[in-house]
Amino acid sequence: MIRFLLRRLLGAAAVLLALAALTYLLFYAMPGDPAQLACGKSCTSDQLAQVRHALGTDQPLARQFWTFLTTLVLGHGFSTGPSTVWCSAPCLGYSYQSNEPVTQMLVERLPVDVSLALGSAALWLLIGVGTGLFAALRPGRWRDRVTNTVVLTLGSTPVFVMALLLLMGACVWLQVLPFPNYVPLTDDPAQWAQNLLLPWLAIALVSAAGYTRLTRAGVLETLNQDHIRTLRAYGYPERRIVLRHAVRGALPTVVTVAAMDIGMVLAGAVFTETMFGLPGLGKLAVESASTVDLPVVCGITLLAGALIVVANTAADLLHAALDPRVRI
Amino acid sequence: MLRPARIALFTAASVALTGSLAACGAGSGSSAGGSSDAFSAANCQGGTLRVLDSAKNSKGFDPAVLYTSGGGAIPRLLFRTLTTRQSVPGVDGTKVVPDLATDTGKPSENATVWTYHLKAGLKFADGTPITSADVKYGVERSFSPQLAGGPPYLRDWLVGGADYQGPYGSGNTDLASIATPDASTIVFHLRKSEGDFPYLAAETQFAPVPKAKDTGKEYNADPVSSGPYTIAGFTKGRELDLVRNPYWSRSTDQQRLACPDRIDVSLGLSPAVINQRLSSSVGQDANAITTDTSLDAPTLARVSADPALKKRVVTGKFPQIYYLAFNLKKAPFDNQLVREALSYAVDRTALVNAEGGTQLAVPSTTFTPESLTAAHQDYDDFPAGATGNPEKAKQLLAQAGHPNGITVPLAYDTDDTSTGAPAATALQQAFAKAGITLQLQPLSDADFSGTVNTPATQPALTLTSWGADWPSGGPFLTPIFDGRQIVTGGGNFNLAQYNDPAVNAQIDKINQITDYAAAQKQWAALDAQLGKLALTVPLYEEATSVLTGSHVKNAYLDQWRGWYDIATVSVK
Amino acid sequence: MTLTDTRTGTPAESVAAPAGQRPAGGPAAVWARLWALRSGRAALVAVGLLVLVALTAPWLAALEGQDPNSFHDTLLNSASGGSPNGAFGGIGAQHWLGVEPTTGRDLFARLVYGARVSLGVAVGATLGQLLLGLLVGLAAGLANRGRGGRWADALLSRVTDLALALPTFFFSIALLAVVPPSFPRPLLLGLILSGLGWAPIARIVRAETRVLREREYVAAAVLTGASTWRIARREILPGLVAPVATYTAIVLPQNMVAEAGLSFLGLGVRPPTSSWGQMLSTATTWFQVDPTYVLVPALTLLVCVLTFAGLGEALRVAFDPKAPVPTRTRRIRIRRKAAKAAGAAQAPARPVGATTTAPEAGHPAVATAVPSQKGEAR
Amino acid sequence: MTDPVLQVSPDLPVSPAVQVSPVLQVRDLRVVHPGPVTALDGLSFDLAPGQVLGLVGESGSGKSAAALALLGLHRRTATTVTGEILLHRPDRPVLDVNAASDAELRTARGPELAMVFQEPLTSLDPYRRIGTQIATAYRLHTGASRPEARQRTAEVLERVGIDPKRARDYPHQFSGGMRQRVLIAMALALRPRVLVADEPTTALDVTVQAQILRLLDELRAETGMALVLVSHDVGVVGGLADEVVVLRQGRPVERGATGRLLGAPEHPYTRQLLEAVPRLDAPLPERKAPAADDVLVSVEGLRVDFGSVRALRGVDLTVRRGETLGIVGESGSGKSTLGRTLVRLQDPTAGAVRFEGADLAAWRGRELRRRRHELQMVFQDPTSSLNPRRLIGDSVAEPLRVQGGHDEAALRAEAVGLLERVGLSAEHADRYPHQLSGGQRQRAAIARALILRPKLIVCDEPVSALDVTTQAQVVALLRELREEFELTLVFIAHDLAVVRSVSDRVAVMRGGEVVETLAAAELTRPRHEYTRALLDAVPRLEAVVSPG
Repeated sequence: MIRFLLRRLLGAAAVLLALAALTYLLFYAMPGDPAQLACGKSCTSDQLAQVRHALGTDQPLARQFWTFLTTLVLGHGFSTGPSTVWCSAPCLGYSYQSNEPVTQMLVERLPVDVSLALGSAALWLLIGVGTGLFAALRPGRWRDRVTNTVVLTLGSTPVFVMALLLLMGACVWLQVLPFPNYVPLTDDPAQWAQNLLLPWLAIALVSAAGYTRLTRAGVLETLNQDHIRTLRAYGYPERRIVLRHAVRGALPTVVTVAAMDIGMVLAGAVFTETMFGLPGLGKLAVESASTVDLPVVCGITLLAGALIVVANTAADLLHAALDPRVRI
Repeated sequence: MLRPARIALFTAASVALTGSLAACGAGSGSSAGGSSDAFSAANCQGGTLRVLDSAKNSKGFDPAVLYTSGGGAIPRLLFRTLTTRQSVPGVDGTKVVPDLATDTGKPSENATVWTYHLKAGLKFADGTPITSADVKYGVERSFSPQLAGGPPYLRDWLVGGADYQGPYGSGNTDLASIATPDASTIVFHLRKSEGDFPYLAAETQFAPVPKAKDTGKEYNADPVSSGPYTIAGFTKGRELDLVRNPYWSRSTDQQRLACPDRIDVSLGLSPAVINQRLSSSVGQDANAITTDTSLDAPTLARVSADPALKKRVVTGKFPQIYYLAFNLKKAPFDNQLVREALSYAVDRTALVNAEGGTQLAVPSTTFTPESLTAAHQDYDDFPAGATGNPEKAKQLLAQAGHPNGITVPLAYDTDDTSTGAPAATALQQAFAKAGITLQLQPLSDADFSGTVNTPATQPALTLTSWGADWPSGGPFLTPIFDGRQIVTGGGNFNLAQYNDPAVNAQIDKINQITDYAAAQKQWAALDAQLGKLALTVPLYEEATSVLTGSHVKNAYLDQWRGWYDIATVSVK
Repeated sequence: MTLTDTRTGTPAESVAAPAGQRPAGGPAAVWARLWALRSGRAALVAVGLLVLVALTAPWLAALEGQDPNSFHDTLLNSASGGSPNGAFGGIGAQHWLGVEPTTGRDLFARLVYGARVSLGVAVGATLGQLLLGLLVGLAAGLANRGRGGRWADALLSRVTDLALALPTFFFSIALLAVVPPSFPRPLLLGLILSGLGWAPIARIVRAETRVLREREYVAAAVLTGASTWRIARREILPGLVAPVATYTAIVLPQNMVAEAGLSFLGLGVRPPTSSWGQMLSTATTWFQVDPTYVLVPALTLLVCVLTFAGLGEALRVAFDPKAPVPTRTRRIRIRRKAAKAAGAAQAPARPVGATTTAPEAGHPAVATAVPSQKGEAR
Repeated sequence: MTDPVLQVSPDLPVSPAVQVSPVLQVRDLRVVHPGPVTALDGLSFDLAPGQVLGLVGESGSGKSAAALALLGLHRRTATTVTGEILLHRPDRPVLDVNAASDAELRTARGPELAMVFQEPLTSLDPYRRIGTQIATAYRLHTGASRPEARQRTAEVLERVGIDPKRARDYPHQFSGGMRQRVLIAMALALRPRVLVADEPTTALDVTVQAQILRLLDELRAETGMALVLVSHDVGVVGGLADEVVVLRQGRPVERGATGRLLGAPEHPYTRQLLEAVPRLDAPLPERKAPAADDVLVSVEGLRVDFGSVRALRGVDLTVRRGETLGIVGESGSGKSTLGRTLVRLQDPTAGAVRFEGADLAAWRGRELRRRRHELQMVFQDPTSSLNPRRLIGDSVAEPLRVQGGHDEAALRAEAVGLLERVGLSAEHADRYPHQLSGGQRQRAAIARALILRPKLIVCDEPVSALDVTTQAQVVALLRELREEFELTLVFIAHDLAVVRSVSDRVAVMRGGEVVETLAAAELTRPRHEYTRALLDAVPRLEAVVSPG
């Protein structure tokens, strides 16, 4: 277990390092110049050079990357002009655009994605597992077919279309909800939930399809396994077989996939955030990509990569916990 | 050197749904509060004003970095400057008036030395008195590369400005061309005549900054206020709470009314949310305004169908021209006939529609737009009519030696919702009728200025816009047509790369005039004169429509910035 | 000793293909099974229609008498934000789906032209992903004989892992900005989507290759002295058709959605080229004026994605010998039986012990990759 | 079987219980799968407490369908079951499994009728501890408290020879034989009146099989439960059953007391079946022994590791030109690894395989591919040894095509010729593997191995997936071909009798080592104790048939 985690950690570190290097390379090739953006449109070449120097973008790529890495691990002093502030590890530097410490920017946005991920995950599991079970209990019958069709349709809907339709339906036609506007949980839980309801639904409705299928397939597969026959041969009631044993068989996969999906949403749900104006990581990513705000871009990439790795590791651990045959 | 003001405060988010941000319109002078009760300046104190903004202001409020016109919206509540814009509806709103200073500045004979005296009894929000040294320090720090982003005029105008690196370095940290003979006097030595200096002195760079409180790059989160309000809480990108500055008093400030006790600003909202909240105006939102979100075409289409809402819509204009810029250094635009052909071929109706109809754009055949009233002179040298004259264009092209038409690239800024794809495609369609094939060359915001404003990489044809930092023909025409303003290293706005010594001399002459009205007449004449050369194709000027909450009073779009002056808005 | 009947658990040997094997008989048989499925037939017809629409877009637009790029100023109410005159966005005999606000461009023409972009980019990107995924997956799957091979496999697998960990959406945004605008946009979209999206296919191919490699007929082929390339081509590749084809039908609509998404964010194809994502993007600001703007492109996109999803589902069944494909007579019989059984026990139509309906045991990746694939697009 | 149902066969050893009353009466049982495929047609028998009924048949004989039907396990499927299955219970009305309500049947399953399945690997819930599984089944029917159930679980585990402490372990932590014991314990906990064992030992090694059979026999004797033993293996059934029913394609062809039926079968099919069963006492065909010094392959100190698992730990062996070397061993003995290493599908970790004196490992790249054809293999699983997407004829011709130098017509002629030689026809060349039976597929696989005229063919369990009758035919074919093509064969199998019947010499493997090598004739008189243990574990048909 410890060994597994250590190996995972090492592997993750390697992947993240490669990811950061790739991000640096990519954004280094970007046509926009962060200094130009920071300096303003009517910047002269002298001024531009000064700004580049102040940002450190006049350094060669490798050097910039090295500074980024050492800053991350060791921290770094940053000149504010009259004085120097120390940014302690894990320091991702300061945004070229807003001068904020990147770490702080990420920490501020993470709650949005956590809210989004957990809320939508709860919903999609509820919907997905529920419908999957509903369909699996009578395979091939009309309600199975209807469920499958509905779920396939919902699952095929691009999330931005779903978001748009939800906005249209709930905010314009029915006017049951105002246009969403993120409110932190700590400010007002009721407002938080109300404003996140549509984003949750958008993600959940689209994602649930996968879980319906997983649950249905898992339950049916388990029901066809030999050990279920054993249970029948020993007089287990059918209800008990389905609800305890068959669902148990579908559980590891569902939970594993859910953990990975949660990681994905945590790492930034670009469309949902854009459509509903949620100030999360995905939106920040798109914004900072368009302004070539390298420290922020790199910070998000690393955080997103780390979140996905953590989620995948959690998925493996959960799988191992739920399936005694799996050893780690 | 001047530049479009609009980019300054309103760095628009680039992606989807942002609809129409960032449109600054200039005041048409229509004053309209939402409430029927009469507004009384004497009796307007109290209440909380809510501001719903889509900008995130994540750069914060550092007077050195801010790039505003006439002190901006929210910055004007925090920073007092030597001069400021006059807060009145109508044409008088384009006038500059004293703020910290006792007058708008005493020029030397050729307008190269400007002297200001501070009013008595001025204090920062921490109670310390404001001295001329604080103003000088504020100007000086705007030169430091760490705090880049402000307007470029100081560097260009002040003696020694070009090489000065700000006060943070170890070498020469003092800019000698700003003298402070005593605590209330400040003298600026310019390297050339600038009759418009009082207008520049309204920028936030002229706000006092106490050296002891300067935290450099971090100053933007909690600057020391000299204005009527001070920051009580600020979460970048989310919200800003302003409360009264106890050391500010109306007795020294004739422009700001500072009616509300508190001002709560929500940042980073989506335009759809802002417009919906403003139109429903429920609860606290009745006391709400926005400083950056105008009505976009779809919303306008809806709002104009609702009489109750329509009452709360205020429209205005900001002097900003959208135009096609020719690069005269590149064929075929070195040929005036070709430029004229394009001027004839243009379909301004399609452009206006693409922009969202007549409520959001007005066709213009002059470079200096009509809304810059004092400097405007009507002309239409190449009459294209409402929808273009392709026949005439074809004829001119044939004359120019292109009987089979031409193919030219058109660069545009994809992230700019106005000069972006809609206008570009509209042009493409119109020009196609005249045998002019436009190859669209989209550039992202991050890339646009680097490419277009560097002569080496500048495309032959660019779709762009120009607004004034202050309402004067000078900042409108000089950067575009003054041959000495061609900057090879980037930041060039003379896209025609037009350099006529006679015109340059003419500009110098007008700059020496310190009488506003006289100078504007001259600028207008210069515009009409340049128009004959078809150096640009003026397309349209933008109009603005904004909603206010139903309890908001004394909210009018001024003609300097084309937006509300929060300092005069009341909710009571 | 006879293990056959007891091992597979099938009730009788007369049940054709034993478990774990895909149907033989080549594409014709699969095609027949696909066609026999009602959903398969519907999907095939719909896909055919879509392709037809994309190919004949100019003629379709000409049939309507419009083209996708012409502005129609006269159809717009300039005083009302440039919204079209008339109800439902100006729908009429001239403009079957109305015109676009602020430009007056014909929406039907833009819609059918948009099909070209959507389909072209999706198909191109999918082909690219397949090619890369197959190459990497096959190489990794076959590479681990000997120490050098193990290294190659490890390296390729790590590269695949990295590619899977890439925030693809975010990277596409950045890449779309890097490449100069002169580069043809649809091609670029295809390249970026395939360059960032091959990893799941590589993973499936590698896993499946490793399963197939252990099949005895592959060992037999090795013993004939066939080269690795020949074995890959003649023995492994045909075995990959089923999982890869099934996965392709899953990936293709995902690419379609990705293209629409990028265009929606204004990063996809450039104007004046029309694309559904762009139409939707315009619609986001206009849907409060008229829902048609949203509904037309949204439903079109949805139907297309659904069609491919249905095709994927049908392909999965067609390739899975264990899943029953109802023939006409068979369907009738099952119905009759169901009617008979209705009174008594409710009966799922499958014998105890016969493993059916389970996702193909050979490649669970297909089943699980679906939900996790979507993550980025949320 | 059409004769009137008999209470008891007259020649059955009389036991008091039998005379009292049967516990299970089956009348005209028919099982029809959707298709419709009649899996079982008209099975009838009576079973008394303590009695063992054997159901014997090859694939498709309907024996498993019958086993499932006895517990009503076809319910809720598309399969229909008709006939009567009457369970007699003291103090309670007779239960007709087919007619009973779900609830009635449920209460009977377990305490009255229990079942042990073929696949011990998958018949237990992988997610639950075995103790829990036994206890839950017990509590479900007895309403016992948890501690009582735990107590009972410990008892039955103890009885089947599993340490009760292991009740907390999961199924995957047990070997196949142990899992089968767990299943038996689960049945035992409820003291069923009838236990149906469906191929309970098929997936197990022969030594483990013997233990399980012994356990079942003991429990029958102890508890007086009746046992229905379903198997394809006449030997297994013969050793335990009092009465045997022979099934063929769903029909009972013969029924009788075990000794009588096996000793003097009346039905031709029964006779055929019995003749096909390889017997250790069968006479060996006369055959000229190959010269001992003409060594084709020599294996020296061969070691093969898979990671940390050592599959072969130092094997020394020689294969003489023209001989058939049998290799026998239980699962995990390394016999398949050895076979694969002999044809260089697997590289040795240490040691060498010398082919005609040269180290096989020295063949590399192009040379390896060029010389591959000298070594061929016939695989166990006829379903996976032929590419399912290729016509049989193409599969057989493929090796020649790889070698090159033949036009298509020649390829086809050669392939068809060989197919005809192995007992197929030209028509089979144009079929796909799934359109052939297991035996036919194996014949095609043999043809493919022959087409390159190899010097050595390794047959890795070539007949273990086939029915006994087919098995006998394929073995006979191999014998013929060996002479005709002057083949050197290495014949790998787990069945001692089969190996004995084709081999000149037999190597016995255990745990990655060769424990001894004997002449085929010597196999029944081994020197090594392991070989003896193997021999002893084999169910002896001859013992049943000729008692005394």
